[in-house]
Amino acid sequence: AGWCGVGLTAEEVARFSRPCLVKSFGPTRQLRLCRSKALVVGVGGLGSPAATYLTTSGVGVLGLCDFDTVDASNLHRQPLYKREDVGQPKVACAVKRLSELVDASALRVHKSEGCDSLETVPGTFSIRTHESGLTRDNARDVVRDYDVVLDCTDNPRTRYLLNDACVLEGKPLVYGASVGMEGQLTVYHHNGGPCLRCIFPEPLDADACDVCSDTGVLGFVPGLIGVMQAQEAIKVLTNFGTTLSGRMLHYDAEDARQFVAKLRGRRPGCASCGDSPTDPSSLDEPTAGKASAVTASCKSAVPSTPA
Amino acid sequence: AGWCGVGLTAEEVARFSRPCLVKSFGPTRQLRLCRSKALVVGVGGLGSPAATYLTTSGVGVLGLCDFDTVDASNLHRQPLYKREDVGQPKVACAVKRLSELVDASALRVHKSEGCDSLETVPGTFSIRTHESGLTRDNARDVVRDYDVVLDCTDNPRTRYLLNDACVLEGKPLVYGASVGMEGQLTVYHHNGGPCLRCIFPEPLDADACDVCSDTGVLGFVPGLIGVMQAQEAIKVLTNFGTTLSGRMLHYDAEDARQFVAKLRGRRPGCASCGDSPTDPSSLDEPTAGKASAVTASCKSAVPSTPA
Amino acid sequence: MSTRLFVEFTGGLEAIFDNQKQTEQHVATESSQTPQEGVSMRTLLRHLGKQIKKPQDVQLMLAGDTVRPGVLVLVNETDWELTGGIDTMLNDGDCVAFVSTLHGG
Amino acid sequence: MSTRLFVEFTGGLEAIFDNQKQTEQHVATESSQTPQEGVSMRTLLRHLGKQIKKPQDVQLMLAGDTVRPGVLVLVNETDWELTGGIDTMLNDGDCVAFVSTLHGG
Ligand SMILES: [Zn+2]
Ligand SMILES: [Zn+2]
Repeated sequence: AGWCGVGLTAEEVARFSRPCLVKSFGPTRQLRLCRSKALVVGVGGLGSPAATYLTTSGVGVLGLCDFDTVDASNLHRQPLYKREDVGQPKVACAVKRLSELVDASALRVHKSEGCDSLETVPGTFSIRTHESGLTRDNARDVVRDYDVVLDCTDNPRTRYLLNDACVLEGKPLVYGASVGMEGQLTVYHHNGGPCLRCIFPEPLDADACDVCSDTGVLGFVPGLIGVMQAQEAIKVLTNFGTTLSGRMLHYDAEDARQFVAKLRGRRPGCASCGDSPTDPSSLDEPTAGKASAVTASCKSAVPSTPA
Repeated sequence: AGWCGVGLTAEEVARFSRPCLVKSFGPTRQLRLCRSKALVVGVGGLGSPAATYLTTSGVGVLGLCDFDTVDASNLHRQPLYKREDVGQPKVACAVKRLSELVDASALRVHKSEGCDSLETVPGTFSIRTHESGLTRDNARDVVRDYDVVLDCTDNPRTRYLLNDACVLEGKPLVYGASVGMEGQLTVYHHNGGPCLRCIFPEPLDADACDVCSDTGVLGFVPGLIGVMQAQEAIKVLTNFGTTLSGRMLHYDAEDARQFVAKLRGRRPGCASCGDSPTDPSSLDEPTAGKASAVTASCKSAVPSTPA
Repeated sequence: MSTRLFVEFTGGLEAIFDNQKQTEQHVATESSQTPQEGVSMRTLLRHLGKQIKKPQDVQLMLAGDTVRPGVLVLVNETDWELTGGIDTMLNDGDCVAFVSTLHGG
Repeated sequence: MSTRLFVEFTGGLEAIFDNQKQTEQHVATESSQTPQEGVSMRTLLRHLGKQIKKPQDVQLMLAGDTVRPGVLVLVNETDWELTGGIDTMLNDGDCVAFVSTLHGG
């Protein structure tokens, strides 16, 4: 009740009493979260749990960016979607479900292709949709208004495009990925740490890969990584704990084992975040059309150019 | 398509193509999962994601056991429930949501207080509800018909009761817990490994604890542990990989670090699974009435009897 | 002579030790032990007990001369029941973790 | 003389090595090195390259005399860019992991 004093509404106090009770988190960080803006790019296996836990945890503005429609083969790992959503646009279906989780009177839904800035309004939850997906033309505009961006996409080209846009707009990027029984998680371009291109300078040519169609994924693996992406995004937004900036977590569900590796620092020669960045218009365009999750999850692709 | 040969229906093949593509999992394990039965006890912060991922992953029969109703303070960590579910019984609300995730024509819902055995029927998904929650009188009957049990409860007494019932009925028990920023996960009474009482012989007296009301939880922590409970349950059901039997995973979201500790083996003197087990009727009765999540999550309780 | 140990507290036990989850402890070798023998878990528990500032906090971690029920002790990520319990000998660089069992859901 | 290393493959790279994710490798010390110096990452890569049975698999992990882009090399859980890259010297008991970057979602 006394938490209203910090600026939380009565509804927010009732809803978020448990996180407010965590001493090291508390009402001040909860308030900060309620007044912040997060963008989820890719609302699939990673984006489903990430968007869900960002919503229930109380983020003020949630952006959803995806051009894809729901396929029957998505359902086993994308619990945002109902059986009857098959064939419908993912973002519209996600809005429908996420809206049910919050107070209807507090909900605001915005369609947006541009970069207009949204204010967070105390006691409200806004969802903004970007239904064209991420393209070279819109990437900077799409990320510009958010405080943190979650990379929940499923193909290397979109991941590099998103990295470059986040560097140019100065946004921290929570990177998650999963294939088979394994998952990876890190935070790029945050607190002086490296970006994706500092570690892996160029995307691989997924098309040169001939084993991709053999690759699948178990649903709980992106489930786990997606929840952890929400966790790292919330840590970034509230300046809480130690994020995975400069560290990469690798998880293997087969024996429930993870390790967290120390990464190199920001690379001064990086084409994206380095001291003399390359003109981004010369950087990669994401694969046009519908990227198959299986093709995109290629994990043993041959590089298009030798090292 | 050829996977229909192993016994999957056409709908199952479409839905589970991605896990079938994982070489080490494959259609045979997916079929085994589709024909197996899992019980989730406690449909709260842990049970929400656990039940969700068991459903989307294709378990044949899902049991839900909880007597509680939805509270506004649950919503931040229990994404099975809508804002409008507040005040309604959790199990009924969970059935409503989980039903949406599967093919309506394949769905079967069973109310059950007894121990009658359900057959898994190819191409169908059955949910069985146990809306009285777990009591000393019904515990053995409730767990009897399942192949694996998930402990998603929130208080020590119910956890010990469930452990004892699972030992008596020979069921593996996937134990998950979370408080604040931390979570724990293990598999008890499986493949000759220890049970809860082998490690911690007696429950603590939560009532003797005076700091519990200070304790909260961040929503993504039970989210993460609950997804991993589904993962371990699926590994148990399909005899896949290396489960956490005999090992305990401890996770701290503050720095995204986990460790997996090697536990002692089954203890011959264990009152529950030992060579001369104690009469279970002398063991503990769970706390009557509505157990508050906060009281129950007491993590620094004073033991009722000295060591 | 002293033995250098990495000691970790989880599940709320860190509150007893100034909210430090990971600490480095230098434990004096007792007279009856040669330096090569390191120190026992018994000695470490005594060493930690002296650092608990509030008397009412002692019972949150200790009971008699051992740990209270509900606290799992790990020596190098292994249950101390497998390493020798309270008589486990610790050497320079060993890691000891005190894990309080969690029940919340 | 040989150096004993724990070598781990992730992200599909294990498929090249008989699906073994965790292996123990005994790498012969080269004549120019004294045993105390251990072996270099360069020597380890050559040692592993010889174990790849199918010639078409080589390019999945190696490119020239180093690893291919998209594979992160960790020496004792630290990016090898911080430990000396291909000239990093490895000693008995060191852990080396080859982590293939994942892109699926
Ligand atoms: Zn960079
Ligand atoms: Zn036992």
